[in-house]
Amino acid sequence: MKFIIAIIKPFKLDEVREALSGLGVAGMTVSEVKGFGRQKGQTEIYRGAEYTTNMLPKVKIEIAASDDLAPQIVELIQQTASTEAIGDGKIFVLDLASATRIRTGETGDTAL
Amino acid sequence: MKFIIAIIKPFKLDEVREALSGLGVAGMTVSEVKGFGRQKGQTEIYRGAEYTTNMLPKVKIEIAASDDLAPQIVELIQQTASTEAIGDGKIFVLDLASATRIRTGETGDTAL
Amino acid sequence: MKFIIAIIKPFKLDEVREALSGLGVAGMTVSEVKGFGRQKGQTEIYRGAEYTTNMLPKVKIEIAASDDLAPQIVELIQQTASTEAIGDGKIFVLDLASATRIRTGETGDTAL
Amino acid sequence: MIRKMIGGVAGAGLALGAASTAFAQAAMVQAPTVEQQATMVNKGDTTWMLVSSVLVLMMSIPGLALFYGGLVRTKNMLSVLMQVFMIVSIAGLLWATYGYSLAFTGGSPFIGGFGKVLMAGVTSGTYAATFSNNVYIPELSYFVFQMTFAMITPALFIGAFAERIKFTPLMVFTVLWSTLAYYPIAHMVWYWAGPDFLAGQPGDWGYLYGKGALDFAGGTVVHINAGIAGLVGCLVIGPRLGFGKESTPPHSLVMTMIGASLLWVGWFGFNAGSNLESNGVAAVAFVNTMLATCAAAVSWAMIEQIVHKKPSMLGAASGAVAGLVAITPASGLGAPMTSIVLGLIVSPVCFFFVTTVKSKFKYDDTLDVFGIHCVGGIIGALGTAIVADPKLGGQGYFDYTVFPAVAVAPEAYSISSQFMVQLQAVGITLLWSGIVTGVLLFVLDKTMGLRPSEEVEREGLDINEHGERAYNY
Amino acid sequence: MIRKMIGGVAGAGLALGAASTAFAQAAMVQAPTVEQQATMVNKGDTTWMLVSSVLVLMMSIPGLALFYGGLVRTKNMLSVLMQVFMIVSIAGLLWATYGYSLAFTGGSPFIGGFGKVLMAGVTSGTYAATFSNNVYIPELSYFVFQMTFAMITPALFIGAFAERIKFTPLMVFTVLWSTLAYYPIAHMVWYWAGPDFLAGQPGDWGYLYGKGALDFAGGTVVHINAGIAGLVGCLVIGPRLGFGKESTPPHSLVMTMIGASLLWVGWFGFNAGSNLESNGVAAVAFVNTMLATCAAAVSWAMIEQIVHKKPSMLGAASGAVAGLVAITPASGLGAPMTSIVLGLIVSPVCFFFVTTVKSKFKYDDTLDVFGIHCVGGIIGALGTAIVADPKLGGQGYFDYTVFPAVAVAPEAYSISSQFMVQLQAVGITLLWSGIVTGVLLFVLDKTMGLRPSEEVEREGLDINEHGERAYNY
Amino acid sequence: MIRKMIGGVAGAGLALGAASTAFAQAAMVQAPTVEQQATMVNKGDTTWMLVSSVLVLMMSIPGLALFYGGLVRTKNMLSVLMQVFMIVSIAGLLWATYGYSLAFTGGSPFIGGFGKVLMAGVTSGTYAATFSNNVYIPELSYFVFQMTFAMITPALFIGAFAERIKFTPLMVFTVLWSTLAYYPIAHMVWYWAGPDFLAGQPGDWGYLYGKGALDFAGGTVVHINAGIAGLVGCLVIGPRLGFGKESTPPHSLVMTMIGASLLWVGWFGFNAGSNLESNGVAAVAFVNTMLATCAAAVSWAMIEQIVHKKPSMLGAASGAVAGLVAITPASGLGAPMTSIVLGLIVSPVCFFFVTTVKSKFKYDDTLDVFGIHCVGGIIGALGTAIVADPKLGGQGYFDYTVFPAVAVAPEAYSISSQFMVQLQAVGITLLWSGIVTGVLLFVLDKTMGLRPSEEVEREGLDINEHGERAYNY
Ligand SMILES: Nc1ncnc2c1ncn2[C@@H]1O[C@H](COP(=O)(O)OP(=O)(O)O)[C@@H](O)[C@H]1O
Ligand SMILES: Nc1ncnc2c1ncn2[C@@H]1O[C@H](COP(=O)(O)OP(=O)(O)O)[C@@H](O)[C@H]1O
Ligand SMILES: Nc1ncnc2c1ncn2[C@@H]1O[C@H](COP(=O)(O)OP(=O)(O)O)[C@@H](O)[C@H]1O
Repeated sequence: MKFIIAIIKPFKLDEVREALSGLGVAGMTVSEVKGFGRQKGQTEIYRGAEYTTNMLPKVKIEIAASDDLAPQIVELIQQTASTEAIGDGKIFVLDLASATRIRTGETGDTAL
Repeated sequence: MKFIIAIIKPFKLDEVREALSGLGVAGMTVSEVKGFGRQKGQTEIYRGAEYTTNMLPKVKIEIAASDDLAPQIVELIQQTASTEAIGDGKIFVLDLASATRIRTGETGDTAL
Repeated sequence: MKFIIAIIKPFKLDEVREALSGLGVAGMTVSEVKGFGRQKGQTEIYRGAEYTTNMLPKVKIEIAASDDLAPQIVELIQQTASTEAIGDGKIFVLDLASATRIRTGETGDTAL
Repeated sequence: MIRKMIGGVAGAGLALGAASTAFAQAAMVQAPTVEQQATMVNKGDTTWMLVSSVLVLMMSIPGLALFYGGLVRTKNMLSVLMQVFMIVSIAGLLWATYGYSLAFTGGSPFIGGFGKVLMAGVTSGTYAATFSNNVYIPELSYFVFQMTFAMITPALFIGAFAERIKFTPLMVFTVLWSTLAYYPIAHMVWYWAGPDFLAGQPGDWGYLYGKGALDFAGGTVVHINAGIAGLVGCLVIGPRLGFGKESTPPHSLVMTMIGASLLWVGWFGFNAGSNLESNGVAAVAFVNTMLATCAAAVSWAMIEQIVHKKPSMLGAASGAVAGLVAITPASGLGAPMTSIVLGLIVSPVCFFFVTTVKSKFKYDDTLDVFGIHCVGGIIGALGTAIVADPKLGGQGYFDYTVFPAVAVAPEAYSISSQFMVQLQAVGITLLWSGIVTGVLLFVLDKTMGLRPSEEVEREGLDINEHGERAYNY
Repeated sequence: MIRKMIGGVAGAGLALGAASTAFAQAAMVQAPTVEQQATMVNKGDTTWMLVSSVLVLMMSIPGLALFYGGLVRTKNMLSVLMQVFMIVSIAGLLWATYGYSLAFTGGSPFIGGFGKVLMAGVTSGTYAATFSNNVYIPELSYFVFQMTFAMITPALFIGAFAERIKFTPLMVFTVLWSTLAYYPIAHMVWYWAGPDFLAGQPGDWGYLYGKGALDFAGGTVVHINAGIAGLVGCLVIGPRLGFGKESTPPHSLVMTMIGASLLWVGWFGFNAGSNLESNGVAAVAFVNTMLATCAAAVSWAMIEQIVHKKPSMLGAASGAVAGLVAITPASGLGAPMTSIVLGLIVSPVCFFFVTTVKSKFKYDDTLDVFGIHCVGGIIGALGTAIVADPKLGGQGYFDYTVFPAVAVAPEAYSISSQFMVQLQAVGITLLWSGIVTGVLLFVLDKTMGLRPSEEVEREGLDINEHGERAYNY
Repeated sequence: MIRKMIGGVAGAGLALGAASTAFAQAAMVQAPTVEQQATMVNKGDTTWMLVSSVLVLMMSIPGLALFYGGLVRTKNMLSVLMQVFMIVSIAGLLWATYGYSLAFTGGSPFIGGFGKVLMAGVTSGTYAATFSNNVYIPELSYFVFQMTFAMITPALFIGAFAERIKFTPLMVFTVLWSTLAYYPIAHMVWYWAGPDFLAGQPGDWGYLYGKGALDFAGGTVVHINAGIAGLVGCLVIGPRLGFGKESTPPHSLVMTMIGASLLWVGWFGFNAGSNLESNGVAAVAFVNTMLATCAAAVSWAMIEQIVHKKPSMLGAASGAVAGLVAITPASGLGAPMTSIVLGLIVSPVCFFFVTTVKSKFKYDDTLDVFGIHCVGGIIGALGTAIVADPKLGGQGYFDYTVFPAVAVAPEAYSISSQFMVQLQAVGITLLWSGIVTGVLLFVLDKTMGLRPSEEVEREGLDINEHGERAYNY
């Protein structure tokens, strides 16, 4: 099994989620994060004090998936989330040693 | 070492934390996330505009643990966090390559 | 490639980020988390009801890095984020199976 | 709003004189006709009553709603705001329908009549009496001022069982409780024929008014009344899920601070507005309110400094509200310096109730409606007997059964006998409102059900009862 | 602010008499000199006008700003607050520059003259007429009261195209729209020579005033006027990116509730202040405002209960605002019981517009400026014809072309003919303001450009247009 | 609140006449007895003073607290709210204890006496003078109006050293500073015997009043006084940890906007209330306040547009406050059009101070108390000399040493000599308050310690000093 972490632009979330549903991905976990990268942040000015944090709001999606489905998920996210502008984000894939569904105690692919 | 990621229902957090303390788990990191899965979300209606996001508030717990302790932790979380209702969440286990305690620079199991 | 997760004290974030920039780390993803560990939390009292949550605000940094750079990153974070006081946090390193840049579809080290 | 008050330096004639020297020379008119009353209206008073009504409305929305809302958990924030907003609206309509008539027309000493149901005969050309002979205000300004009191009172008790009550039954309860508890108590304490009429109609008054109970702006009618309803309510409804186990810190003390501040700001309408005239006594009520509140905020912060070593914003806000509650019945009757003493005393007592007593008896009075409003109201109601004493600089009371009214002689004022009267008013309010609340909630629980399901309570009332989230950042 | 109003029990003489019996005996003065007017001022009225101005300012900042701001997404919160804040400031300066002169001096029936440009001749020693013969208020208090109306009206329409307009063109539009739409309509509906002067100067009035249109506090001038501008604006500017696809829940209903509450609180200055005098009719306007609002909040909640099974905080707040809008033109003219009916009716109609009609025609009126302000304003303006009928307890109107003014005889009041007049006023306002808005925005779009780039809209106006974030928790 | 003011068209007699023609015929009374004063009270004035006091309280809580609180970081939010809330409470109690006596009784030109300590002799039957001969208000309404000024002034300076001061020493400083800086300056600028008494008691006035300094509503007494205390305070206490290195964006500009709006709304009580009477001059002060504020908000936004290309909400709010500060001393003295000019000028100057000057000298005036309140106050105080000139439409001043008072002849008014007087008032206030603050804080730092530990400062004052968190979402 794989554990996929995707960092995307916030307004792309709905689109990505729908695309993944189409692929049969039943679940995912989403959180708000701040991204630091090549994309330049906006400058904020408060009474003359300028802050350019370069920390931009992003959304992180975490998906546990079977080894089969994982590559398709990565590809689909890459295609859907891309705007071809800097700051579109990244997809990271890690190996997942085990997965458990809390409700039933099921483990492995069936737990996803 | 293992890196355990558990997604649970928010109101179960205190209970899970206490149970883990009992097991001798000294530390963990918690964050608020939104979960998408089988569990249906509530419908929100604002002046007639209906939103059913199916994004439900969940809590994510991350625990780095020794290989020995990891299975017990998973089991304990599964038992404590279960309400036997849909949406109870998941536990994912990843392999942890290394761990460092920032204060001392210690690494490995003693860093946890 | 490695996936580095560092939990640090919030006020150290700016310093750590600058140090990493110096090392040539081009990107990272940051989120707010609550940490539970040896460090004791402050007691809150609301009309006589005392809460000592021991859940302290921390910042989580996630960095995908090449195998070469990873150890240096870990060391640098450890040095920069340390205040030698309890609660300084941890650095965890996981193996990263793959990385993709959404904008271009590039993968591997060049995607970071 | 109390039986025995008058403005100015030395009595009725002069109070009037202050308004217009033209009157000073004119002969006083006993039981004036409506046409005569029309000439006894001062636009400064009318403005004051309208402004005071605005201020009291601001106390409930957004004041009270925020004060309470900030203290609950995020998931129940809107439920609190909504309960206050709708109680205010419903109680307002009810007041126009029959509330005003039941509270402020004659009838029995215990409840008014139906003469003004649907505001019959209440027009721009009718007038309400004040506490000075031959001073009147437009009746509609009196109607709406009193309306704002009837709107905020039932909104007070929701704090006691916040986070765990169904919306619709609560609205039904509001209607029933207003009818069976608020209107009768308001009638018993505040109804009288007016200073120009009482001499000719002795006995045309509410039961407690007739006994001589002093309640300048609503210590019994508003705070004890709602406070005991809150206590009984939280007992009948039971504690929240996880009460005493899960931690339930206030989700936004910022909102609570805004709410407390607006309560303080608006309360001048409540207290000084209750003088019904804009004169020196209104200023007395204003100053007393200010000083008691300052003192109570300070004394709550100090007791926290002593007990916990940390004075808290919630403590200061709680103290301010406790001070406002305590000074309410005494506001136009006490003196500035005794008001400070009242404020200094009320906070430690309320602190003791919301900490020690509550944790000892383990009732889940979520937002301390009992501990602050009922306990603070009792201290104020009983303290009124003391601070009203003219020998302590208090305003005493007036005998309106003679025309024109005469002030009590300082040496004739007896603290102990006034105290007994106050005790009786407190006791009757506690008993009557407590019983009415208990019976009503018991019946509603058996019929409509008061409590949401466990799952709903856990997920929060906002999303389940109202289909919304307070924040979508 | 309407042509045909008077206070008190039975007419001009008595209304005055209520203020001071000294006057009652004095002979009435037709067309008094400024020196004579100075003796016809009552400080109670002056206080009331100043307080009312404070209240109306509070309606816009922070009231309206929060009501609107809470409903947008976090990234556009400050843009809404800033737009309201700056519109208020700019419209205020404009009012002093030439707005007051164009709206409230004679000239043509359609627009005033330039006599008071830069406030020429408006000093602490000049006076403005009220609706009672021989009752005056300091002109500056009238100036500033009207100013607060001119400040809030253009702030209303921004809700229709919130989250997608550039700041600078919006400010330019505010200036132009105030000049071409607000001042003319205000002049047409509200300008007249005053009760002591009209007999001697028949025809010195605004076009719609002369027709007999009734608009006590701004149903046409404020709400329909701004509401139609909003609709036209959102059509010209087009829907937000992702409209109908992305979900855009309100980022903070707490702010919206605070805003709605402060609107309610401040609206008493708007409506009862429009009486210009602090008397029984001001109290009528006050009570009508209170009751219509309560009724509309309740009826919106009830229709949600029926349709969605969940009454919502946003619904209650929307209902309250709809009720406030609807009662505005009728506030000093209707009776309490008919005001309740008006309130009960307006919410279902507005609900129908913001849900069914909007989703059917798919215009992106972001914050329902049309659905609530324009539709509610129309209902109020037309309903005024009915509720003003003295036979239904309404206040009727006064004939000021005779001196002193005389009240319409109840049997002479015709609902149907008044209704036709109201319809005409509504129609002219819709047409004129709609066309002006459309033309202005079209030109501005072609010249300065109205819409920010897609990227800016996506990232939010706060950071891009103002260089700030609303929250940095 | 200034030595030389009068209402109405042409002077004392007429101002009175406006209130009631009955008086116009009556002979004027020099040095009236209390009984006579009781007949010289107008309820419209009393209402106005009570309402104004409510408005000024709302300026501090929640207004100022939110304006400041929104600008700090989340972890220090409650500390700011708590500091304001408790300073208000403590300063209120102090005022009743001896503040009022020290400020507003005779004695020396530099400080008052102890005659009214513990409010001795201040009752519902005593009266305070206004700026018109033979017009009085209840003394308690004057007492409480002035009290709200004494409550907000020390709350102003906390912004300069926010986020890094211990709570208890700050409270001690509040008591000492009020005693040694606020009461003397208030006495020097505002104390005088009253218009009916001055002719008989020449010289019974405060030092700066006697010099002829004009400060209508507190430019020197409130803003310069608190502003310089802020600057000295932030220098003594030193910059925050990480100042200039860590970014410290405002945690909630929404709260700041609410606060700024409520400051604006409440400031009408502050400025127009300072007229002490509800007449045409109160309306002048009201209009001047409105227009200067609009102008300053616009000019701050414009300078940001020029310098940064982005007008910001914080800028608009800062401008509005700067405008309010600047118009304060001039509010009842200037004319509408010159007020606009004053507003347009103050923002660029303050902008220059909070950006260029502050970053050049690197003092950590956290919330720009110096840059806005002190600098804005100085501009206002000096500008008053110009705008008060009757030749520019200003109100001039009155000579109260004759009875009845006479207005200065326009040609007798000299801007330059008035300017020198103003300069002197500004200089004395800067020096005296600056020195008092420096000495007090130095001593307190050596004894109690002013600054929390590094760790506490880092974690935030909320949790460490008050045991609470502002938000638990
Ligand atoms: N090495 C990295 N490790 C973790 N997250 C990263 C890394 N590099 C970039 N990110 C995340 O991806 C986001 C986009 O990266 P950025 O360099 O701005 O653009 P792009 O993905 O188009 O190259 C960043 O905001 C950050 O959240
Ligand atoms: N494949 C997945 N990857 C990551 N998180 C998941 C996945 N499936 C479910 N989750 C998380 O687990 C939560 C519960 O899942 P859900 O399908 O609703 O119920 P259950 O766990 O009872 O099957 C989801 O809200 C989501 O946060
Ligand atoms: N086993 C663990 N797994 C995940 N996070 C941990 C673990 N132990 C500690 N942490 C995180 O590290 C933070 C610091 O740990 P703590 O024990 O307080 O101090 P120290 O790192 O100095 O030993 C905690 O607040 C928590 O966020």
